[in-house]
Amino acid sequence: MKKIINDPATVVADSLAGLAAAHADLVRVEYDPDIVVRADSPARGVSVISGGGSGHEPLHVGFVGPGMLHGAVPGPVFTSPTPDAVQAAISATTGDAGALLLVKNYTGDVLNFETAAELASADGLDVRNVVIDDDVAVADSTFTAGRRGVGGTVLLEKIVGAAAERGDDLDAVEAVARSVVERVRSIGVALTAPTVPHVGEPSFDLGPNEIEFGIGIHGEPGRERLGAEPAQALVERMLAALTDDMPLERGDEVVLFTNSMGGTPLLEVYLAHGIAERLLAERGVRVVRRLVGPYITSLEMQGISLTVMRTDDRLTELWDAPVNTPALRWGV
Amino acid sequence: MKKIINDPATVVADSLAGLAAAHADLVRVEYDPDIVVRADSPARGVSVISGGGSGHEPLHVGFVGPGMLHGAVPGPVFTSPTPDAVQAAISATTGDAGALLLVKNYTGDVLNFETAAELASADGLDVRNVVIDDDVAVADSTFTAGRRGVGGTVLLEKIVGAAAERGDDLDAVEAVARSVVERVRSIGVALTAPTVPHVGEPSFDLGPNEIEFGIGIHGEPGRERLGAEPAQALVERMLAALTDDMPLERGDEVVLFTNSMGGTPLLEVYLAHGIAERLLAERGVRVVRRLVGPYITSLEMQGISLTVMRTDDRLTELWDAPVNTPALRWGV
Amino acid sequence: MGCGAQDVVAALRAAADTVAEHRVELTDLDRPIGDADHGENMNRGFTALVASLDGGAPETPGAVLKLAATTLISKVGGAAGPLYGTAFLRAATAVGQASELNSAAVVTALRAGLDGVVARGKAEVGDATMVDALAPAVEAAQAATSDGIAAVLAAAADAADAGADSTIPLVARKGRASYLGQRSAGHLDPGARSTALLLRTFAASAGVAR
Amino acid sequence: MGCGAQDVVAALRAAADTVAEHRVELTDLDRPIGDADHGENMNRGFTALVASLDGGAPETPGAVLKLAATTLISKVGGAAGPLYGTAFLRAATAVGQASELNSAAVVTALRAGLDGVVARGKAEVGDATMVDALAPAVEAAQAATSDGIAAVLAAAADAADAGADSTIPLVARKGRASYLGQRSAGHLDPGARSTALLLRTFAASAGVAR
Ligand SMILES: Nc1ncnc2c1ncn2[C@@H]1O[C@H](COP(=O)(O)OP(=O)(O)O)[C@@H](O)[C@H]1O
Ligand SMILES: Nc1ncnc2c1ncn2[C@@H]1O[C@H](COP(=O)(O)OP(=O)(O)O)[C@@H](O)[C@H]1O
Ligand SMILES: [Mg+2]
Ligand SMILES: [Mg+2]
Ligand SMILES: [Mg+2]
Ligand SMILES: [Mg+2]
Repeated sequence: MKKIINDPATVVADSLAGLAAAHADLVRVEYDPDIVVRADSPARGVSVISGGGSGHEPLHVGFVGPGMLHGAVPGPVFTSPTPDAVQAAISATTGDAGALLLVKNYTGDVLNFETAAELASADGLDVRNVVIDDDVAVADSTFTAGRRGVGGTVLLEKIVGAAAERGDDLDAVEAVARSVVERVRSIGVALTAPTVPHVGEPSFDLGPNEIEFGIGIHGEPGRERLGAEPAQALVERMLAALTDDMPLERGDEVVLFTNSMGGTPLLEVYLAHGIAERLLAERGVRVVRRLVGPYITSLEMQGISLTVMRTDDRLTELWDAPVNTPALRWGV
Repeated sequence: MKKIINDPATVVADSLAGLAAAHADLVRVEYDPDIVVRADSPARGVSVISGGGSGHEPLHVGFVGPGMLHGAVPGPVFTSPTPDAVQAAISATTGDAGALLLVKNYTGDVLNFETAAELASADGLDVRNVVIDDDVAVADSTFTAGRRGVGGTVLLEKIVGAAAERGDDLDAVEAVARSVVERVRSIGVALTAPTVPHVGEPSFDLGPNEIEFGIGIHGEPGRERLGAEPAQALVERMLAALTDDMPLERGDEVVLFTNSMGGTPLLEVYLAHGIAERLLAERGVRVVRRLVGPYITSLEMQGISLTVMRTDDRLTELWDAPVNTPALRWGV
Repeated sequence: MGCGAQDVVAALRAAADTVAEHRVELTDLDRPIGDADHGENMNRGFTALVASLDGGAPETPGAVLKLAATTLISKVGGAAGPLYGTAFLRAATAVGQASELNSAAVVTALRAGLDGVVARGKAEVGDATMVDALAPAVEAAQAATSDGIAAVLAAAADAADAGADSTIPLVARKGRASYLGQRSAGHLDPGARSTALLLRTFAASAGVAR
Repeated sequence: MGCGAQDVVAALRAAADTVAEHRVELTDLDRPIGDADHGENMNRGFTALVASLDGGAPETPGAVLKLAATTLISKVGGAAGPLYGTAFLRAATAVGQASELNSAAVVTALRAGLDGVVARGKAEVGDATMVDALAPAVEAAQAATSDGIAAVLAAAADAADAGADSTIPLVARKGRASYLGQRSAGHLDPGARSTALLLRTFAASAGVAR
């Protein structure tokens, strides 16, 4: 394993130090437990907090700032943060208006954030959880841990952050979050595996001509292994997986998010995005907003994910609202 | 080789189609020869154009838009565009105020852009070249092709674009460009090699514990092969290479740019940035602005580069000026 | 024949050694069907627990278990942190303020721990999780109640080993491994393995102490 | 005994075949000391040239050479494109409107090509570039002027082969390979190799034609 790190044990804190130095105008970092909060916190209204294992940067720490998150809780690489860290982010940012925790559906994240919310509620704060589970690769049933939270998380954080910034109360912010969760679906594919610093070896083995279809963002195995195929066929397969789950009709308006898993050249990410746009246009689906780039990654994993959210004027307006974070910025 | 492409022969055009779809508000793409121009072109004042081989995205195509480039000329992957493509970008964007071509110092780029400028000048346009050669890894002497243009190119394009946007005439814009070239230095390191689509194999071989110090952005070999070392030692070595070449004194103001070569996790990029900030602060050098992320890449190559520009109020003001491009956006 | 705070401390210290020894093995088990961190997670938590204990252990078995619970909850992370943390917390509550535990109390503590894991994680036997090791362990412990603490824990450890092995052919239905569907079959569940290792260590510790 | 437009076309088509055959070799030569694209660059250019020629070739050797020049300039890219393009452009200018070239004209064209490469790229013999193949080729061609076109080109090809081989021990001072410093020694320069291949093909084509 070659990595630009000092020590696997301190990699998250060391990286946060760089984030703090680079974006002192936007964020403040506290250590042990590690949290990232807005430089201008605490929130005047509802505090929006997210977090999870590190290694998916810029998610979540790069999305802290006006118009998006009030706090982010970065756990160790690919490992949920513990309740005390989540609690620290809650206390640092949350006032009478309460907090909404945006939690990706992984057993670890859900259990740790649930525990934190319970503890915070015991302190008299109104703290609620919304769990995002947009990954269509996983069959959602009582026989699994349920769908994972993946690319849709980025859209969720942007839109919910905008609702809180607008001054919506906790009920309203929570309703916006649930509406996004209902309307967003994602599917990912990996060409190579990530290497977790403290593990030192690739998280899985893929043959020189194999891809993992339906990959999660921790290198969890996906739906199936496939032989590599041209981008056109791959993107068709990905969109089919999305629309099998959430049918799209002629005239539907969507936000399309083509995400790099981290190690894929941007050249290829835009190439895939172009194919997805064309396929959607052919079906009469209107792509009204788009996001392309590495926003929710899996360390150096090569691959992409596609996220589609059915939108409407209300959600598109929240998407368009100004945002000023290290990784996402417009309208300011 | 596993890549998300259809055909190595069409990879650049296919990717541009995705860029065009994603950023129709900012850029317009023309094909064969391939160029990317501002959606609101032609330029009212001086046109600022850059280009070179593809595979370094978002450079240059992602920097087209108000406040930065008027046109970009993406060649085949890692191969200079031909003069006819450069000429097409010139004609599409350039009026009476003339054009400045920002050229990275590679024999191919210099020869092809020179030829294009000559041809355009023959058509009566005032078209000039500024060559950027900020890579301290290469000894600059009459015995080499000279220093390569690397990370400094991003800063150059931003600042020169702002000068043109402000309405500076060609002499003034050229002077700003030359002043940036004089004040900017970069050094890069690679942990892995990129794979050019039409080649299909990694561009060079690195042992499992080797790094290439002083790498170029095409996987050209660097200054020396080293054993992998902790980030602290590596960043110290990189900064030493920079300051050996361009001494920095207590009180100097700099822009610090920590760049990902493409395949390195952002976690590691920020980690390296934090170390660089601390080392500069220890020397009393004031980092007044910073940029962190994948802005000039080498496909999926893992590694980073550090760029330092000595700045002053005049250049910092141009850095801060609004920019609205696919990859760099602030103030708007 | 009872088990005091010092005995619980000794068992937890031994558990920390076991986890450190099996760190790589647990992570490797988590590689094909999870995210390759179970050994790291457990080791981080137990290392912190040893540090807490070094700082001065509480005076009752229940208080020691509670310290273990809060340390594991705040340090292990992942799914295993809240699950093991809850198990120790429920066990602590179950044994109350007693200064010594008899074998019945140990069985009660084990059952409370199992109930806590199930309450938090909602897994059933057969879902290929730590519950597959812990549930049969509790039954075996119960059956051995009258044979003393060492025998209770030895029985629990034997049953947990068998229970862990039983996860191999299973298709996982909870935790990350469930994402694999059919492909999760053929693998020993890392959490079930760590549960079996912990119980075996507790049994050994009890055997030595007595 | 002269060389007409058809002969130049035939030589260029043969060159395109040679480049296609040696595409991988040229790219492989460009791998350790460059950016692994010289074969692709050349092949892209010569493929386009064949397409241009298929569309109807011009009627004088000079016009054919000029078509080759503009096609290579606009299609090869990299350093090699403007360099080879300039070589063909200067050669075209040198031969003027003549409908047939004699061996002296061929030598003049070769020398003009060399001068063009040096004017654009500023490399000298010993810098480990295509100049190391082309410069001795021109001298050898000159010496063989009186032996006829086939002999002129055969002599040029032999000298170019030797010249290309002479780049192996050299430290490169121009082009990408120069970034390597001492490490560039021990490698055959890809542009020198392609120059030698082109001249060998021209010689063979002249040998067959006559
Ligand atoms: N819902 C659940 N109920 C019981 N045990 C579970 C559940 N989910 C996961 N586990 C256990 O947790 C183990 C994984 O722990 P660990 O790898 O530390 O956490 P993570 O999966 O978050 O990385 C699994 O092997 C399984 O035994
Ligand atoms: N300044 C120069 N003068 C003469 N030949 C040069 C010069 N620079 C490069 N070359 C030749 O060009 C060859 C490389 O061509 P190519 O790989 O197609 O272009 P690039 O280096 O831009 O990728 C080198 O092997 C060398 O022979
Ligand atoms: Mg984990
Ligand atoms: Mg090239
Ligand atoms: Mg795990
Ligand atoms: Mg080359």
